[in-house]
Amino acid sequence: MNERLKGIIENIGLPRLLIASFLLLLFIIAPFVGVRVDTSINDVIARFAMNGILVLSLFPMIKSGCGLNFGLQLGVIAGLLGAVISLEMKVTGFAGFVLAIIISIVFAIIFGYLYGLLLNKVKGEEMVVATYVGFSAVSFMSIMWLLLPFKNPDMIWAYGGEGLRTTISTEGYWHHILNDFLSFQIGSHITIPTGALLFFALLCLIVWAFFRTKAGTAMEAVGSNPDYARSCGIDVDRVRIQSVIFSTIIAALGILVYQQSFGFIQLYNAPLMMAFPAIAAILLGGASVTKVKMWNVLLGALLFQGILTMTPSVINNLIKSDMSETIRIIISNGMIVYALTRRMKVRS
Amino acid sequence: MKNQDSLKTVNPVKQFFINYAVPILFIIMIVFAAPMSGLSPVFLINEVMTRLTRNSFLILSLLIPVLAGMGMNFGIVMGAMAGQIGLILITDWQIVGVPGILLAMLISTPIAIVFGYFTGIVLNKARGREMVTGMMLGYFMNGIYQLLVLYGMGKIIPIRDKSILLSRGYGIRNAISLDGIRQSLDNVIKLDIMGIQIPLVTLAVIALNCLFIIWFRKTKLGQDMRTVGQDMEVARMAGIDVEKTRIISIIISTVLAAYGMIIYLQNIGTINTYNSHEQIGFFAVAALLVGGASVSRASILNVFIGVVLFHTVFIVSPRAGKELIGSAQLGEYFRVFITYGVIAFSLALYAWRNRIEAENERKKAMMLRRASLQNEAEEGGNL
Amino acid sequence: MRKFFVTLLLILVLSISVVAADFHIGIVTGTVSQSEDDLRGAEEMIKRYGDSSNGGMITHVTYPDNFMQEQETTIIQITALADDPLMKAIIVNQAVPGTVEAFRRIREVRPDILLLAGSPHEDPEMLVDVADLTVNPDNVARGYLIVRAAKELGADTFMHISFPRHMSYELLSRRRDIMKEAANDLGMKYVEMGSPDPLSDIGLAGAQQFILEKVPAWLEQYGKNVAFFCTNDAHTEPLLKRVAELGGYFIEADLPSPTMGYPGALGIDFTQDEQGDWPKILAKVEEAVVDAGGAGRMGTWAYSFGFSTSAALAEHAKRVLEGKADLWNMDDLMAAYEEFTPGAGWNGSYYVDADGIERDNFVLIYQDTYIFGKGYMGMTDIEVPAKYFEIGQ
Amino acid sequence: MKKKLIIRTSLIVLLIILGIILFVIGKQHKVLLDNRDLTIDGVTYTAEAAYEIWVDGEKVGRTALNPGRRNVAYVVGPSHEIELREVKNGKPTGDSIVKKFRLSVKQSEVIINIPALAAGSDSFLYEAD
Repeated sequence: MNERLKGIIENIGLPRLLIASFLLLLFIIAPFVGVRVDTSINDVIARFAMNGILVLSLFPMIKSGCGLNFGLQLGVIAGLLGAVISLEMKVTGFAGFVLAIIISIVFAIIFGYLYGLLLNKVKGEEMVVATYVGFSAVSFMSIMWLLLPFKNPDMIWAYGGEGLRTTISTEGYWHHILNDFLSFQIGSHITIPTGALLFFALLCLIVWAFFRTKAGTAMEAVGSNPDYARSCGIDVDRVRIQSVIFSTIIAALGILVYQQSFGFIQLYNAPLMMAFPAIAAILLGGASVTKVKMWNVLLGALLFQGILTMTPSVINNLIKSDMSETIRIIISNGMIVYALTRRMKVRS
Repeated sequence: MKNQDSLKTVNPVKQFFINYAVPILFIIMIVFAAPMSGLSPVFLINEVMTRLTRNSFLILSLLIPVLAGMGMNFGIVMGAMAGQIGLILITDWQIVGVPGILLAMLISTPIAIVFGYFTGIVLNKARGREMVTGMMLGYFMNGIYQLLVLYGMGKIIPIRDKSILLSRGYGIRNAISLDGIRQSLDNVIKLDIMGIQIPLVTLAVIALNCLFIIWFRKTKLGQDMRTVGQDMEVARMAGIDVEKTRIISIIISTVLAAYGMIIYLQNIGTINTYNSHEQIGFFAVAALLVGGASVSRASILNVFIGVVLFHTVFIVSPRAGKELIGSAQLGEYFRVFITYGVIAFSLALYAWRNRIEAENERKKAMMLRRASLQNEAEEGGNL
Repeated sequence: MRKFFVTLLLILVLSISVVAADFHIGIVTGTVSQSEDDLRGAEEMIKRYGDSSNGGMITHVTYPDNFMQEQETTIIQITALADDPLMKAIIVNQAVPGTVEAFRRIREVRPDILLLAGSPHEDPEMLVDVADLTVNPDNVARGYLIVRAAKELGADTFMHISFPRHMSYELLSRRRDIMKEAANDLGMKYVEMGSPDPLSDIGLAGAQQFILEKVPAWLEQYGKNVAFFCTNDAHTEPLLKRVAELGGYFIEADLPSPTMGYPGALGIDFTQDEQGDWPKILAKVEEAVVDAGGAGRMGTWAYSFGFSTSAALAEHAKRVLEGKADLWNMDDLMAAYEEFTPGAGWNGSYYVDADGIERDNFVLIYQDTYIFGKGYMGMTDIEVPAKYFEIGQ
Repeated sequence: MKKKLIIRTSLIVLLIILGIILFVIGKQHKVLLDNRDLTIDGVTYTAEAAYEIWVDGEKVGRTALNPGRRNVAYVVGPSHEIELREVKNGKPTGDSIVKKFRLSVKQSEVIINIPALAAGSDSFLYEAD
């Protein structure tokens, strides 16, 4: 009995059990401190749909042994370019969103290819290099947002008349285009963003299916044992670049889904930190730097967004102080550190 | 003979450019940007001197973990926190001048040792990913620091000085003026040569740190660290306690970082209580890399070249960018882009260089083997 | 139209360069992504008096976006201005951390330069010792007046939204205490809400999202008559969006301006001739707010505080240097403000420090609150009870 | 092993002592100089004259301290010296009075009463509040 319990715990992982029970506890406390449970559930679902794809975007690169994608911002920038260009063309509604997706994918392929070339040169140091690549890309694009000749008055600065705003509303273009698709209400406060969830599910399915194909298994082989892969005649560098492009495309789609739900396109420094929550989520879900399963993505996104939604409101109402934010920082970064140290323990 | 020649095919000129690509790039940038910025030479030299005395100590604290093969220690952020706690306390007690600085260092030492020990343990568990883990650990500890300083001080740790305590009764204000110790180390003896201010004592302290590092490398412990850095398995077989050695290297680094932060802040004159330390790691690492160091090899010379080049670009690029593109804020974005871009570039270059070297090694080894086989064959033929 | 302006500007610049300015004024602001209005104020001054690199009077530089971590850069950007021998006045708006130290350094080498600061982030006590003149929104008076305005408009609950880093700012922390006290005195329920810090690991996006999804829940919990106040600019935009849609009150932002949050939140775009014209911008924003159903519930200051402070401090410094105004004369200062804000009511007082001394080089000012669809509230004529000035002292 | 322990302990003790020394010699005190009336132990000292004042050799204020006024000096460390000189019609007259005083670490803010000091009383120094 004890052995079996141990087995279950090992399978799910102690940290996930702890976090899940912590989250559960927050939900139990919530009604007593005046936080509505149904709106909280609604928020968690909405955030899950919004952020899930960004978390998923880490998947291919982990599989191919490129590590955690600290350069996620490149994909985000591709998505942002797609979004602002589609807005500039003033295509509204579903067509606008599709246009944004197409443009984003084109940019993501270009960025991903170059990024992949670079990462191939720095095998073993991918994560640190990627962090800096991400940061420098964001500041480079800050210059570009000001200089690129965008004209649509919805997007440019209110006063100066030149350069893009820090936040651009998607209202009137493709705001909630996915969220409202087939959406339905449960009770008075829970709205299920069916379209966004379906889109997320579709992407998960594509990724899952891809890793069942020959190309997918090759990618996995490159990640788990590059030497063996090479001896099997797989072009390791090429496969790695493919995985980076794949990741970058998903990240670009992820930010588009995020924006249609959020209602704003955020430029300049907004993408700077976007890699961290996604990485925290996937690690929280039980992935490691080299190993990942689909359920890690789903569970991680759910738990992380749950913590993010619940801690500020519940703890805030509980202790009536702004300290909740500090506690959140400790918990989420503590989880990342824990996850980074974990695998070595298993091996030794 | 022919074989011997082919062994030397690594072109020394090319090798030099590969090794020093980043410093060379920076020198070129400065040559173009400095005149464009419109700053007077005296101002520029003075400012570079300030940066040199302000930042060198902090960057020197990165050297020892590199020796132990742990890469760039982003965990110096925690040393910086320890230094700040020391400074907050002496400000509250109103201890001023050089004694104040020394007392702050004294207080920060045990805190830094504890932080360093903790960092060392965590990094031992995250072997092979020390840099990313160190970075994340910094974010994590930032939360703990906030908890301690914003909620603990005034409640648990008594703070009497009303000018640093928030009026709500607990928590330290977001900015603290270090009037009492401001530049007191720099001003003990200050030379003025043609308008250029040279703070001798601070420089002496930095020199002392350099001597310490040179001496330390020669000790038994320093040698052990080098062995651990080169090959952990070999070190273990030689009877070295690898884990302990690595922890010690991080502790030394953290303590030095605490002192470095105190020197840095006494020159700046104010503390941003919750943010001063956050980017210290990023900038220190950047400067060291710009100086031509790599993740596995960093010397004292790299530190000084790095500080001068990196900070000169920092000083001139916003203004040069402004002149170049014609807008003040574009100059600012340009500067940030340069900072991060250069780090990415130099890290990439380093990793790439390593691979080329490994490749060369492999070729060399193969050639040697082939040569020896040939020799054997020839000798065999002779017999 | 645009060409016309460019030619005009060119003529202006050329005519100035003939009689090159005999002194320079340096203006330091944030970038467009951090604080647009401050920067536009500086650009307005360049338009008026020319860029010093072309023989004009104004030198404009910016401090870094992540100014909290990069004090070094802020200091050098400010002190480098003093390297210009013609420099006679430096204006820093907003005076982010590092300003005090930069001022100290300039004082050491160039005691002749006038040092002016707007919206300081560092402690008032630190600035009064080094700056010649500091101007800040009167957070003490506003702490009472914002709550009072909310009450007058019909709100019964007041919610203060902030996070730890901001609450470590003395003046923000004190304003919170005043708001709490004022709400209790006026018979309103006071709610304190924590929110994610936009500069933390989840970033701007995460922080804004929190507001976006929580406002409906808060309105549900506390009823439609909640007045919201948030200390952070980034939180303002999503907050405005939700308040316009769903109800609640928003009296004014931390640093109020018609362009603060509204254009982004309501998707307002401005035509060429509206850009740079505050009354027209106000009218346009008003139209959008009324259309969105926010009439009588949402407000601002008619003229941007950041814009007018950048411009007015530079103008004031110029007049002082030319001998046309007295540095510490409140009327002269207000005259400079009115130059850029015709028709708006201002009121102000001096900062009183912890020892109870009135500091005449630290001015606290506020503009009349403008509620869309309703007009000016006349807040500048209301006497703030003395007790509020004593809170937190 | 035992030797190592002794060395370590004495090193720590040494560092703590060093800390205490630094604390004492680096402690800054706020010294308020009152040229005001004061009554101690039934004796009243009235402020009549203006004085030029030096604390540790540094002059306090640009002008002489007039009766009824207060000025402030910041000093560092335990032992200090104060020097007074009466000023009449803008010119220093009479001998200067020199007095040494010590401040303990606990006294962060003290008041020195000038009339009492000039009259030769030993109770011229007292803690503020």
